[in-house]
Amino acid sequence: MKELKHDPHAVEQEEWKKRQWKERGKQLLTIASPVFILLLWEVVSRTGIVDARFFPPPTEIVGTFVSMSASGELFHHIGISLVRIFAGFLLGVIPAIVIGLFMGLYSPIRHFFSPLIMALMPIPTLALLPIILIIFGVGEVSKIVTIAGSVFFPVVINTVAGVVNIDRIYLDVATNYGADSKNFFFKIALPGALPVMLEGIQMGQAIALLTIVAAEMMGANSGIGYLIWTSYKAFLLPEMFVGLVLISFFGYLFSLLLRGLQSKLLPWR
Amino acid sequence: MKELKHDPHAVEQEEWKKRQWKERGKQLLTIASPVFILLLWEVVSRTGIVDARFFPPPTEIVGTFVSMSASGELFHHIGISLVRIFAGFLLGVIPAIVIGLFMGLYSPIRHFFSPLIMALMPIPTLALLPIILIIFGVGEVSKIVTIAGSVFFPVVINTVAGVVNIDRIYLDVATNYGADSKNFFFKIALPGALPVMLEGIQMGQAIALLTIVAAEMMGANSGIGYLIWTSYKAFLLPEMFVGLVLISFFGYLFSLLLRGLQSKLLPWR
Amino acid sequence: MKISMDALTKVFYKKGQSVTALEGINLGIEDGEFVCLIGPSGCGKTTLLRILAGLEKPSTGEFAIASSGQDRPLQSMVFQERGVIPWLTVKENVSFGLKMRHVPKAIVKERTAYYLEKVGLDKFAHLYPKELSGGMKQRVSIARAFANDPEILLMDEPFAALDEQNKFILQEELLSIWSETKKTVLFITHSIDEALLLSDRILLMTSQPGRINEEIRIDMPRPRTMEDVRSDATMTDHFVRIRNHLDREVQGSRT
Amino acid sequence: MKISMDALTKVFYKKGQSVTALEGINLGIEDGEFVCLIGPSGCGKTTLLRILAGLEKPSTGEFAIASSGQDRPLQSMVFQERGVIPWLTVKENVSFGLKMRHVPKAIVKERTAYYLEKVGLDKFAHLYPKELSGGMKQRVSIARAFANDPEILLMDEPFAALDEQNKFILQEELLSIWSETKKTVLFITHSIDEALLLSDRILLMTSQPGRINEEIRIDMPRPRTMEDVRSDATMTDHFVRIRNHLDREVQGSRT
Amino acid sequence: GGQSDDGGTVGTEDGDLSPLDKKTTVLIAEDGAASGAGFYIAEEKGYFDAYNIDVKFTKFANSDDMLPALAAGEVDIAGGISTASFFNAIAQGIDVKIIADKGHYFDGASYFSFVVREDLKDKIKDYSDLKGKKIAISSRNSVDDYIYHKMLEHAGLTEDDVETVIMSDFGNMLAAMGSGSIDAALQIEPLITQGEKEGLHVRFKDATDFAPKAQIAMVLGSPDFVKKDKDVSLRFMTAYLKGVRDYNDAFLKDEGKEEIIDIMTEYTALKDPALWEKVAVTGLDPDGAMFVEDIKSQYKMYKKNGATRGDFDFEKSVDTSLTQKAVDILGEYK
Ligand SMILES: Nc1ncnc2c1ncn2[C@@H]1O[C@H](COP(=O)(O)OP(=O)(O)OP(=O)(O)O)[C@@H](O)[C@H]1O
Ligand SMILES: Nc1ncnc2c1ncn2[C@@H]1O[C@H](COP(=O)(O)OP(=O)(O)OP(=O)(O)O)[C@@H](O)[C@H]1O
Ligand SMILES: [Mg+2]
Ligand SMILES: [Mg+2]
Repeated sequence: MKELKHDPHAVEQEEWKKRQWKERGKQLLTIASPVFILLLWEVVSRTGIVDARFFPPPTEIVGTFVSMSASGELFHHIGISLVRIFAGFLLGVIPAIVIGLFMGLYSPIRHFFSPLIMALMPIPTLALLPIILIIFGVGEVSKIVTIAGSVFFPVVINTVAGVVNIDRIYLDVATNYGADSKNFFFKIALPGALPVMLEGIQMGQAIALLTIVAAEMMGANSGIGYLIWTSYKAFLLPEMFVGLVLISFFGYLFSLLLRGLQSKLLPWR
Repeated sequence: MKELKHDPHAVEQEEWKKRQWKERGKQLLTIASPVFILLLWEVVSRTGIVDARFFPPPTEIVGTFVSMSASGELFHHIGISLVRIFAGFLLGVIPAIVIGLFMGLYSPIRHFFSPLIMALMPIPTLALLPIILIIFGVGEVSKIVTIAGSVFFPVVINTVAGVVNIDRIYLDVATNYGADSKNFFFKIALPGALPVMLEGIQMGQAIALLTIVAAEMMGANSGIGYLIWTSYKAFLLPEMFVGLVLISFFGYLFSLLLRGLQSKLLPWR
Repeated sequence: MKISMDALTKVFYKKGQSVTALEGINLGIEDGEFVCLIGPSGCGKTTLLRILAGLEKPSTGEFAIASSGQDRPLQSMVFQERGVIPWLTVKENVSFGLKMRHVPKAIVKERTAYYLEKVGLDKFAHLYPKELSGGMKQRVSIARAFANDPEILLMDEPFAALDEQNKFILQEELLSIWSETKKTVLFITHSIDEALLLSDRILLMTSQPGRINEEIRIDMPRPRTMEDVRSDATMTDHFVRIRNHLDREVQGSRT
Repeated sequence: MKISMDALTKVFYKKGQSVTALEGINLGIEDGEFVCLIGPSGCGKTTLLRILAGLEKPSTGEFAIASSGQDRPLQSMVFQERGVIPWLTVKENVSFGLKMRHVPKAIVKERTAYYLEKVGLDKFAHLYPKELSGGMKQRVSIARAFANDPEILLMDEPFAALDEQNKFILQEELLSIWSETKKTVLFITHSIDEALLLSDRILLMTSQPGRINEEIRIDMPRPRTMEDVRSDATMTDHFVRIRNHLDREVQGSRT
Repeated sequence: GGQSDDGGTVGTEDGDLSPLDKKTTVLIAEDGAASGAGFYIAEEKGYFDAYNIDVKFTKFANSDDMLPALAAGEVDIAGGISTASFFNAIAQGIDVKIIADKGHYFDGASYFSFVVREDLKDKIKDYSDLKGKKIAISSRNSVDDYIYHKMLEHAGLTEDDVETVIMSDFGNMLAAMGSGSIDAALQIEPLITQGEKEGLHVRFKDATDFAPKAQIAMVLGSPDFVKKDKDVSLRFMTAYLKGVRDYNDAFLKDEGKEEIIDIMTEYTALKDPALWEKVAVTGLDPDGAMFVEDIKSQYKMYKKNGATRGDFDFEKSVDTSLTQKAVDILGEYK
């Protein structure tokens, strides 16, 4: 029964490799689950369990995707939207982090801003479009601002939560060792809030994608969002689904990238 | 220079009262900040710094509100929307918490679901409406489902983050003391994840309000969202702003209620 | 044999780097024995306890804990980091293990009250941990293990930051529980005096990688007092021997 | 007088309930003095240190710390809960105070390396705290305070869970730093031996509410060894006196 | 709906139809536009009730959202503008029927027409002046796009001569006028009148200059409703035309205008009766007749632009039989 293995290093290395494999297995799961959903969709669509007129099977969407790509126009749409998404994302995330840190650290600031945030957050983007139009016109800026506006909220809320949840002892240590406010910010509040903040950024990333349709509903001539709503309006559902699947795909891709970034940024966990 | 106060209890009670006052001061700030914004808006609108045609001053909106309330119809709109929001909120939050806890505790489940969540989250509600319509019809259910669908995401993400961030030592203690999975869930995972989860719920609350407009864009005859988009379509901006301000107001109110709930639920902080 | 370990080795491995925390631990502990574990900081004591507590898996080698088949938990641990759960009150923390085992309410209540009184925290039963001093948190964690009434107590420096008197009271309490219930106790401490006072056997560990390279059987009759321990010649010999051992180990690991 | 306290009282008040942690503390500590604070668990020792560290405000009474006007921090604290920051490596934790004070990089590097070696953690400099044992974390937190080179060291049970040898090394280190730099040290411990070994003066505190009701001046010439302390008759008297004091206090607070 | 066919197309003495035996509910999807006048009036004046039809209105923000609901039988009747969307939906087997007129132009007073920015009203006098300007339309491959191209053609311009801005919402166009980021727009009533009142834009000529016989919006019926419930659908259509005729009486002949405006203010977002005197009202044919040729030519344009998928059978999808039968019962409108 007892089979002695003589090199614990080898065993533990083996164990580690197994864990790495398991990790890879989980990553496989991460890849498998969308594939699984697509397969399921294909089946229920083909067998008529769902109405194929409204949910064309993925293979048909792929076909549409291929024929759309052929013209190269699709990549133009993707490129333009990605630029808008990145710009809007950054424009939303950076102030959200800064304001969130201040709010987390100074309770009067928190008490002043949080009702505003809570009151502004539920305002539908759709209703903000005319306001944004008036202030920023129909150009690129208005689209970027629209995205930034909706990215801002989840990031600021999670940043505040992150800061407020930092264990008091670390704040005491920083105070006792005479951290000035800059160091307090960058050495304690920022890294301490980071885990929860990153979840907010993860959400913000999804919301940037979510908002691209609304942003490109005003005065756009291209972009994935434009593609989606014009296809939808024209009842070209396979084309619309190409747009939606692209959005999903980027949501998935960006979240993987952010997860990667996360383990880089949080080596101490 | 040294004036000895002889009763430290009294002093500390005084101190505590002062803190209570300060708390109240901060609460005042919480009330003052929306008032401040409204005042600012009134001024810039009245003085023409912003275009009053697009941003009617709050007093005008209040006037519209009063005349709309007079008929009692407004309260009908509010009542209907609140029911939908509550129902949708609950229908989104409860599964999000359950799934989130499972995802947080079991990494294969996490790896399976998180790409799906990340891929589905950026799908715009607008594009989902026809799908929801086909599955759930034009009745109340479809509106509630629409809201539930968007509430789900922030709550599930923050629940997972909350669980994953629980200090390992508490998991070790639970394991060592033989907690079964039910107790692990309710005594460790749930309360440990609660602070971060509540931020997700706070966000979910705002998103429920945010989505009411989209939800009431299909097959509705009443509700705040309905009021907003019909007014907007008719370019009746004061009426639209009444709707928006109502949304904001409820966002603010609900967030205060949730904050209250938070301090009740987290007495140990 | 209550606990038996056979060539137990634990390596922490991460990306090409490895730390050998424990190496070839062979050990048998009799039922009802009180064993103390002494060794320099970082030598693997906590790791050993965590393996017995089922929180860590050995790399190679095996261990077994014999169950008496009674309706009692096999082992409970007092953690070095305390692990007092912040969202439970003092009372809820102490009754945690009992509740996990679905012990009848009345018994939970009675035992919790009993041990809260023993550790002197009955007045603080309804406070949350954040309102306690460091030593009080430590007592909560000890009361939790006692209340759970396991066959084996695994205690990782339980009395480390207690004041002398509370330490004394709790040592007494531990010994009386031990002798009444015939528990097996595995106890980590840095205090040689404490080890001499409490144990049937003291195991000395080497610094990294942790091995057990000496064991000392303490035959002094019980009950022992600290005065007895300090005045007894054999005990003084033991004291010096352990001290020298530690001296060597720490010096060795520091150069 | 380096530190002076005048009728210092601290009450924790919350919704009608109040706990008197400290009552009427009158105390003067000379520049360069080494003072130990002993008292039962929960008597207010940590609270007293936190007040001096500027982390808590006294309810009534006053205190003052005289500054020497040098470019050195006034005080640094070793926390009972350690407060090793999890997102900084061992090295970054040790250099934390220096960096906060914008000390030139070269000096930071040198001093950090010096104290890492002193506490025996030079090999672990690049690890994160989660990979350390309990005692190693404790040493990180001590090295951080030493490296910061303050005028006053406030130490809350710094050596509580260290093994004897590391404790011994660090006690030596603390004393040598103290005598070289003429720091003032306020030191909380539960070990009477440790207090006798280290201090110029020992303050005994009563249990809740914490008052200083006795002080013992230790005149034994330095350097002292533990053997000296244990064999010296006056010291044994002191030991017994302190022990009895604690006995009374703990018994009193428990009934 | 749902009614057995023996309730009879049996007429009453005055040639009108008898009420249904069983009360039947008809669900109408609406987007709150003035073009639903026929429904609102028929409901308020009890024409539906008289046939024992109970109508329920349900609102959608967008006529495109109604198509799935219609196809799935969630609603029986919908109103919508002509877009490629219809044709695509129908071509993909969503068997929706176009059954009656729901909007065309009144000569010289188009309810769906171009506007130019207030400060440009002196610069843009004629269609050709639009050269180089920024023009907003609400969507591609829809009647908007069709009218837009008709206008460009009329002006002797091509799309390369102007800058086209697609804005999903008419309200957003007003906002964009306010910020000066567009110069002209294809706008709809009542926003045309409101925008003029607010000094944002001015009406620019009239769409009937170049597209007099454009079919803007139509009444759509769900396949089940049109095909299976003949008794109900015929009665429904008859009542609807009665309503439409009252509407024409009011706005063309000034008969009973006050009552009609009352109804309109109740059902649409335009709550100011005085404004109803000013707006260019939607043309609704009293016999429900449509410009079928124009629908065909719109379809051709979408097809040319590659915006349609599959083939569209006008014979199958445009069903004028209901209106014809209803007119037989009601007699020609004079
Ligand atoms: N934040 C707080 N709120 C309420 N009570 C507190 C708080 N902090 C400390 N106390 C109380 O003050 C008293 C003194 O606490 P303190 O931490 O100073 O004790 P201590 O002497 O350091 O004890 P130990 O040796 O156990 O660390 C205790 O009764 C404790 O419950
Ligand atoms: N999770 C981990 N990852 C990597 N190394 C670890 C981990 N846990 C412990 N170690 C290493 O294993 C060794 C033994 O650690 P352990 O906690 O068992 O020591 P210990 O004897 O309890 O020390 P102390 O008396 O200081 O508590 C140490 O060198 C430590 O750095
Ligand atoms: Mg340990
Ligand atoms: Mg303390």
